[in-house]
Amino acid sequence: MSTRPDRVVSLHELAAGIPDGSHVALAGFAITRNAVAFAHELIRAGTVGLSVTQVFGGIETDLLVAGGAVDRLTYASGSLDRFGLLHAVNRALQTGRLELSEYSGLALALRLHAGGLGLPFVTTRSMLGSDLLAPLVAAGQVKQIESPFDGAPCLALPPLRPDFSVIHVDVADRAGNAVVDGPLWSIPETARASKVVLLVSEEIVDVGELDPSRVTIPGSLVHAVTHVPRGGHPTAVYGRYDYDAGHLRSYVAAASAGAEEHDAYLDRFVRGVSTFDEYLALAAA
Amino acid sequence: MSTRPDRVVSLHELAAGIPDGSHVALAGFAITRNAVAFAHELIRAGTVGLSVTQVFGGIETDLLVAGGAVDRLTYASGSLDRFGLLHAVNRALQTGRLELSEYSGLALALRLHAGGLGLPFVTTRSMLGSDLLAPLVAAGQVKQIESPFDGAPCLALPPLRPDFSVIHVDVADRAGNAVVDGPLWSIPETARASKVVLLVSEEIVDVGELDPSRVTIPGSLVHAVTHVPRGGHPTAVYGRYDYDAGHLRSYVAAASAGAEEHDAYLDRFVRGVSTFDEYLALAAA
Amino acid sequence: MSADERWTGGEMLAVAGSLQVQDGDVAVVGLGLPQMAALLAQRTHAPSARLLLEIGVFEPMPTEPSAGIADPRMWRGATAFGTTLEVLGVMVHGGRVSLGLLGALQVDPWGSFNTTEVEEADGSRRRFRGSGGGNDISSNAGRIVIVMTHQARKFAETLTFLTSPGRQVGGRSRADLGLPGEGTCAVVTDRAVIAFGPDGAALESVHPGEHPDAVLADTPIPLAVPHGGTKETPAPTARQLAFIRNELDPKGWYTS
Amino acid sequence: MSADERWTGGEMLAVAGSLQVQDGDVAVVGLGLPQMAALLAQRTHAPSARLLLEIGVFEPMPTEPSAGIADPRMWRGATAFGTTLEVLGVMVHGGRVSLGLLGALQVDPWGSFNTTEVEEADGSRRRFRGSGGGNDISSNAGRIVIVMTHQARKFAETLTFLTSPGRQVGGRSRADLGLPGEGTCAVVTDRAVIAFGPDGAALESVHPGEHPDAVLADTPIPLAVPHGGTKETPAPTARQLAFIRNELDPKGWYTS
Repeated sequence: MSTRPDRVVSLHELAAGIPDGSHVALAGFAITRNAVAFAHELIRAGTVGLSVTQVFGGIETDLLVAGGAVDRLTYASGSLDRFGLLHAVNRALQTGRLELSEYSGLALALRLHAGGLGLPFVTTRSMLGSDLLAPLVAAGQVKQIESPFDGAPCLALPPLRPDFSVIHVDVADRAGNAVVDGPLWSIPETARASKVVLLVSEEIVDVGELDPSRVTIPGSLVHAVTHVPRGGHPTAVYGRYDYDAGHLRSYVAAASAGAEEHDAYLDRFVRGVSTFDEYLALAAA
Repeated sequence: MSTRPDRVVSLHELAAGIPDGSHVALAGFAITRNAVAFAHELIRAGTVGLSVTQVFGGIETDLLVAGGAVDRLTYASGSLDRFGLLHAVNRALQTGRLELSEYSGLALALRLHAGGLGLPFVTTRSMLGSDLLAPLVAAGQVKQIESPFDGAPCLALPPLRPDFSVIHVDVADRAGNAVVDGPLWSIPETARASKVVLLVSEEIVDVGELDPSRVTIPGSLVHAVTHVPRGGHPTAVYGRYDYDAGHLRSYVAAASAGAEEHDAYLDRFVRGVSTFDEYLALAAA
Repeated sequence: MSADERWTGGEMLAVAGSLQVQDGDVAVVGLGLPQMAALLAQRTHAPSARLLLEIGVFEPMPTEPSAGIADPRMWRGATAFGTTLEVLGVMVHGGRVSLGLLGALQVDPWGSFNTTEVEEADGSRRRFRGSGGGNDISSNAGRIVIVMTHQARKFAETLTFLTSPGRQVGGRSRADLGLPGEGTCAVVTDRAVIAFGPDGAALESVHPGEHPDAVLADTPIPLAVPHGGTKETPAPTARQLAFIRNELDPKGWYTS
Repeated sequence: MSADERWTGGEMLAVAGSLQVQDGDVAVVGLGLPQMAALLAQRTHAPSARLLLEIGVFEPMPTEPSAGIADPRMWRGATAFGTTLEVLGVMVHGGRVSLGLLGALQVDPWGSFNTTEVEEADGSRRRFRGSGGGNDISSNAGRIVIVMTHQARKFAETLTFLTSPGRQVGGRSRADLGLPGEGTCAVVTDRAVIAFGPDGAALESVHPGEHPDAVLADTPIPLAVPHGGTKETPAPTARQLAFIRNELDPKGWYTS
């Protein structure tokens, strides 16, 4: 009889599989559904030199930048909504420590979409006339072209294929078929574009327990899945838990105070613990 | 307080809103989830001169062609799976009564995708080297280009924006938010591409009764929805009813015997009844 | 800050912003005051206006204040959840959105605006959020309304960063650039409504208690006086204020 | 038709086709005999082969015969349902499919094939299904196996319609055309296995009871004899036949 693969690994194994210098796509959105447990583990692993792509940057990317793991960022925006900005990201951009490729949200989602489908390139009207355009054209990441059909000016963008993506999901089966509840923003495109798809899941079930009509990311695309309940804390996971407003406020207070204060936060909450459960206990204290 | 639109209409109203000569996209697949009730109603309405787009042609398109409603077909393939071919479509193509634009499945789905997103054009490697290419190039529907990034040969295709699409769904709320269970093939792309989206639904519920995570076609895209239980007969609707093998066999027997025999089928099962319920009763007899 | 003590500047801004929403609009809204303005419009004069959020939310009807578009409270009552490609792609880039209601750090004389970074007094740049879907919305929606607090430094002949194109850029019209839609049609602040048209900006109205000259002095871009003169913005009604204070923003996160 | 009365030609075809599936293959399969071959492989030597259907079905494990890929019976056991853009786009065009297992009306010397229309004796054209995803799969998958009954008219120097490119078209290689993947690597019929390589076609094996000369006479395209000679295809095992007769096709829809 045919068999189903078992793709369940530990969080440690999942993070350890990402070499220094990799291109990692993240799929949280501001204060929602960030792969925080993964970001913590990667910081503890001492991984460096990453290129990170995230359409709408959130705390996972800010943590990785604060932890010194990231050399290059590709994004369309980043914030913690009303709680504040991505201070580590912004500081690193202002000091030039972080190299930036900046797009509109749709343009970056389209690059991931093209990466997933193996399209030669994609086209859009977004970004025409804006200051986003010149640096992307200079870097060869965008070409100004005309439609071969009606001659209209438009932009061509090449496919984007990150080495890895890490996505926080609600339920996955052991073969990596995963359900994401609520709004999906660029999650499907991020998964499809990536050469290796890694999932952090609130719940893990056996193959056959999920309704296939509800699967957001088919296991056919997934390489490994790990089980971390509440792994998105302090961000919200729709239908499961709210963001932790108090923790977000103290995070932003530390992050906005300066690099040293931000590092003290990491020393306490990330490097000072060895598992995400320890962090959750500390954060709840 | 803000209000939700009520988009529920009768099948008669839905079909009557489609003028002669319209471009109508259909979204059934061979023997599954065809908008058969709609096709019957359009034949009874005497609508003519349609341009029909359907990625994977099924009985709905074969019926419309047999009924003389269609002048032009854009598709990637058509069949009734093991039950046989689309005999009315094939006969009309062979006699030249039906004008054809023929694509690969992905290429046509990408044209609809681009139509939905308003992309200036889309690109693919599919169809390179095939006989599908020359007539499309001659008709200006495809351009052979090179990637502006790596010079690789590829094809550019313009967006496709049908005037209407008619889609058979499982459950819709009164504002047109609709759930499609099971595989989705090109249903989302067909809906998104169309200027007017019309739904035929097995069930209708009030706004607020659907889980928004389960909605396949957002009501924001939908113009009208009509309630026709078993409206896909004799095709299958996943999780609700099987295809009617006996009816499909008798359909193919009539359709393959010739235009007269096919017309006799329409006289009996379509023109000979005034509602889809009458047809269902007749088919069950 | 408010020139009238019966309401705050934020309340006046939310009310004036809401008046830019027309019944039947399909609107994409950004974080903060734009949310407030859109929700207030929906509860008052524009009940059939429909909202979209770039995170992938269709037609939410939130009933409590939220921390932004990534706060699940903001998605309550949504009829459908989907992807960014559906909202910024199908709805916005596909030409199905009539209104973008957005915040800005800085606006130029043609309604182009900056949400990316500002220049400090010492010449250094301070970075904010970036574009997100803001550029897509301003590039493709039917019309754009900017909602922001009024400070002289937010109006500039040349932007520190042009995140979102307005009615023209560098002397080139939207059509010439390849962009559909009208572009920015109004900047609503806590002091005034500035209308943008093909010929540039005009001081459409000042809020109750404000004098046009004082507003002009704090708005260092060319501002015409519209045909018929600068009007007074309608004062907030008790009903509007009640909605804001009791339902939309009881903690005063955005409008205090 | 079968040269051996212990099994039908369809059964032999399904078995020989199944042997082309490697354990670990990610395979997109077409209607009919390709389905049979793929499912048989999954039940025997290739348990970790995974199937995809262009209708938007991931990894089905059907347990009863079906009327084609649009028959919900064929989707049973699927782990995920999705769209054609996910299967033909992300999986196939995105380079994640190692094998396409497809039917054909007509094959040329380089493994290009026709699923669109055939020419009748009177010169008229008789139309069949068209490409569907067949062109996408043959243009983008790692390798292609064609499964069809053996008739001389199905092998032609020039196709009536080239729906799907093989190893070269009009003297141009796949790479030159811009296509990834190897193209057609085998045509499996109810009489023989014809291997396709960069130099063209070769008569890899004939099925038990067949003589190579008889097969060559009914295969009017250039066919080399492989290094080591034409072999005999392994006979169906009792286990393979039992699977076909008891589970995959008890009514003999495809293999009778």
